[in-house]
Amino acid sequence: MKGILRSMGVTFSAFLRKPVTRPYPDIHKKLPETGRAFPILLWDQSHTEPYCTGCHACERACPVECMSVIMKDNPNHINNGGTSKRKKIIDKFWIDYARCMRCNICVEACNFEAIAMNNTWSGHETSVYDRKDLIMDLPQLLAQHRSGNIDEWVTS
Amino acid sequence: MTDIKKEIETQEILVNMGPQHPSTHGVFRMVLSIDGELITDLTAHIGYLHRGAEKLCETMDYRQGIGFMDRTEYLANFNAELSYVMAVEKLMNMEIPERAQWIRMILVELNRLSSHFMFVGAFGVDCGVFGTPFLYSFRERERLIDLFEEITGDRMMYAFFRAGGLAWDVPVNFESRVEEVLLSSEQGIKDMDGLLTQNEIFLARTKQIGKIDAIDAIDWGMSGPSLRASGVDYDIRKAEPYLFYDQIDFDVITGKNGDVFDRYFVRLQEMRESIKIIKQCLKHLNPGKTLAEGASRNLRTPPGEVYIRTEAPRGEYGIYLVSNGENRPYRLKIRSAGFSNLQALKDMVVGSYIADAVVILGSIDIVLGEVDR
Amino acid sequence: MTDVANNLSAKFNDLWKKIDSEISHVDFRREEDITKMSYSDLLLYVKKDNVTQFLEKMKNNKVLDFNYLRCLTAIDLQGDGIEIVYQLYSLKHKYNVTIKTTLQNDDLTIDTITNIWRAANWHEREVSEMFGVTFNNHPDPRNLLMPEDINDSFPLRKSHPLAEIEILQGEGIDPSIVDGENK
Amino acid sequence: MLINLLVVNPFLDNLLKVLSLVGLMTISAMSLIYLERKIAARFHMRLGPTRTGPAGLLQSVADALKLLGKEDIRPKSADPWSFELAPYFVFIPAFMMLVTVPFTLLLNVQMFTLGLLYLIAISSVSIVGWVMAGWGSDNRYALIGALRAAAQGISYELPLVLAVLCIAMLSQSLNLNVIIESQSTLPNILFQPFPLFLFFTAALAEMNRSPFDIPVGESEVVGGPFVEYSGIRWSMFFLAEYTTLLVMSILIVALFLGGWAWPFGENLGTFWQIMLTLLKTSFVIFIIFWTRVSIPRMRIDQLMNFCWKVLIPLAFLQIFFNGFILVLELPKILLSISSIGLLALLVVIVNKSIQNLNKEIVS
Repeated sequence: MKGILRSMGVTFSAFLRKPVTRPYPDIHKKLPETGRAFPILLWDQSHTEPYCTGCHACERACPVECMSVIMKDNPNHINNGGTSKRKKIIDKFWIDYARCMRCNICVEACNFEAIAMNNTWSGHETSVYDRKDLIMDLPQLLAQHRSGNIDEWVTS
Repeated sequence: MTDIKKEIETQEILVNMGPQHPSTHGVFRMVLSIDGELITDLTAHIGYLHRGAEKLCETMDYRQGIGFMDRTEYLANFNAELSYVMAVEKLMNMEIPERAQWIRMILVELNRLSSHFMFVGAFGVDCGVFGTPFLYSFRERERLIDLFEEITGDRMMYAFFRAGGLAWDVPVNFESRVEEVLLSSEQGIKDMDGLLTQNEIFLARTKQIGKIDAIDAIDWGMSGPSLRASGVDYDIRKAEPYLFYDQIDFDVITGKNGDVFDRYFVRLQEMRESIKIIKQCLKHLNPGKTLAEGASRNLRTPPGEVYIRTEAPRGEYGIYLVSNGENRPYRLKIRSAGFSNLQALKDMVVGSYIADAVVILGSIDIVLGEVDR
Repeated sequence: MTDVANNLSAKFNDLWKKIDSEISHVDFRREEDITKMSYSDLLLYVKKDNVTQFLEKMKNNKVLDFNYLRCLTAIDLQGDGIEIVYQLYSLKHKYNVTIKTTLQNDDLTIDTITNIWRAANWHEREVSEMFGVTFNNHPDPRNLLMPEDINDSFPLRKSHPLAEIEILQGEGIDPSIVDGENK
Repeated sequence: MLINLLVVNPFLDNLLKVLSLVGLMTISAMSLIYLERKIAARFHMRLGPTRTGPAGLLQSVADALKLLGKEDIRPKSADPWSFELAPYFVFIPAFMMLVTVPFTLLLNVQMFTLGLLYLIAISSVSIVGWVMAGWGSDNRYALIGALRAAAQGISYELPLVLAVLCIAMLSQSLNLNVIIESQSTLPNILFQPFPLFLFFTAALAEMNRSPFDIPVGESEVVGGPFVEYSGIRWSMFFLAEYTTLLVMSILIVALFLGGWAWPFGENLGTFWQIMLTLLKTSFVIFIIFWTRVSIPRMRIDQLMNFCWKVLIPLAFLQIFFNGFILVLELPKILLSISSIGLLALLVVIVNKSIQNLNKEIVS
């Protein structure tokens, strides 16, 4: 009987404590700055082109084959009258967010620091009606960093 | 006088418990044949979560495999990663920076805490408390997972350990955050203890139920808290120390009877030991490197084979790695604790009541991702 | 490094001497190549016909007392057959030993050890369905992880291909959906 | 006009009362469900429903609407008659129990002279419905749950009746209002704490609430007899469950806590009498919710042992003491002493049995 009373005492003390849950859609938890959502591509503001040269390193490193990369000759290269030193540049890039397992290996594999894990956009709230809508193409991948809307930690 | 002990003729019926059942802890199916409320036979069916992790890892290089370890043992991811990473390091004969080792130890023990919280909560619900232990333990587990998220960036599939150290260093406020979380965990353990351990109905439901003695438990190859509850003093952290467990002072908790209560109580005490270990580890934490020098991105191991076992929350998590000199395993075998522990279920369940079957299954704390791989 | 290796080999030598003196009439040999040696485990090779007898002695011998079967698995050596690997442990003396036996491809049968350690039950079932090894006298030789009607393919053999997965992204997909510029 | 009609026409009068009872039953069940969710949430340190209406007040309404809109499924292999009829066998007795519940001195549908007997008799009818539901569903979990419900319901009927008997002996009546009036100075809880415990336990078992929710235990038999029910039929079971909860709590209040009478006497206005009843009932219901979140479920054999080997013998002892004291007209304090003694004996027995469990361990 003593034990039962003790259990009831514990629950009653919890009754008097403050609830620990939040009303979720109204109040969001602040994501930590190391937060690791889906990979995005970074934008070289000084040359107005992506950092990515389409070298296939991330595509090869990806354990789940969620990336497809196609490279092209850079029209903005110095030899062509442009400003950039990149001979090759990314032509098309797809990441299938439905397949990505957010393992961070593509970021480690990249030699140009052109890809990073997003930490502002809460990837866990991605929901679409068609699975194909989760396949992101190059403009979508670049949009966030191009507009400057990203936390510093990602790029550093 | 008539014979009052005359048996009434009864009919055995088969009850299909699972794969969709609230207390099979995943997609586990057991076919119970019952006579009234008594269980006379049990057939276990596993494999509903079989994803072929071993075969998949054989097609991937060593770093890519880490993510798959997370997905086999999804309640103690750090422990699973540790076994795998240690196997690769052993083949490579790598020297790991000291700081990385200590951080690994802290994370592994924190993960043990969170896994045991999960166990105690789910176990309380199996016993029939309306959600309370589950919510209390999840309250604490949430804080632990928040901490993991701050460190690794992910809440569940961390992919944080690398062969040679860690993917990156922990945040600056790591130590103070760990202490903060430990403080709340202690409160959580106290709550669970008060809620369950002395409750008479809980004792009546768990004591003398699902007993397995030491000899049987060893014969079935059980490990971890389930084995220690039977009174076997076997903890890989003590028997074959890895990381820096030989420099740390902690006790191996053993039970006496190997019943359900002991399996619960051993885990509860182990949580207290884990807190003790983490507190000692924090003192050893010095600044330094977290990734070894030779840890290149695409590792190529010399040919050879290695069997690494570590003490995961559920028991021995072994990785048997055979390499033929390529950058990927030739054969990878995951020896999961749940797989061996679950085999012994039949011995424990037959002869008890239906309500006990649920409690016994809860007490051996299986993770189906680890059992099926 | 050399110190560690020397310590290890000294430890193995002790255990080897013990096993050698305790178990007679069984043909087994020790793996001498230190690079192939598993970490802190002594590696022994036993002939297929003797393996049950050998394991039984390992368990029941009072001096050795290997009472704990850690793991049982198999390795597909492709042309050279299939290797069955037993990992034993002595809870009393804290010894580890790894025992291997090779099955030729034309005769993939071996006696079960479930009568020695009950722990071998599910492990043997798994090896049996994944590698196509038949364990004689196994009490419950059904499939364990795979559906019961799959009896002709053995996924963990090297000859078994990994299933092709459909890649949705890239050129394989309708460009009107993917290509942002055309949207 | 309308009032005249009501006064002269007893049929219409009763019809109106019954209809208002249906309304009361639905509203009280819905608010009880809301309260249980909110209170259990606080015990869990959660927030509970917040999204529907202010503070989630409309959650029960939303649930009810959802349940009404759901398809009423009957398994192909189910026994149509017993499957379809079972909810009524559970629902109607729960409803009939409300008829004689004493909210105040005057405001009742019908106050029977043998009201207590009527209540006890009606409350056990629902077991038939449970067994029908379990049998008719053609599901093994449902069948196990139904048989458990039958065993448990029949067993715990006895302590319930015996506890009521103790009170009836004290107040020399089976009329609930008379029982309440007899407590206007001192409530029965002071004289009969052990029958209160007995009644509380047995009522929990009758209602299949934790820690005696064995027939519906989610972690074992996945909802028991209701496994196959959906939509409106399932909600009828739910409604009946919460109505029984309300009735049993009011009964506890009436039998042991002095109903509307104690501590202000009989001359309080009707409104304040209702308030007093509600206040005491809420307190009892809160304790029932509190036990639900704190105590694990018992096992069926332990439940039976507890009932037949502990509760019933002790209940008979209490009746014996009561009769002895009342017939010899000894001072009433002896009633309290005997009752508290029995309560202490119960605690000793429970502790002893737990210790025995520990002893086996050592050996």
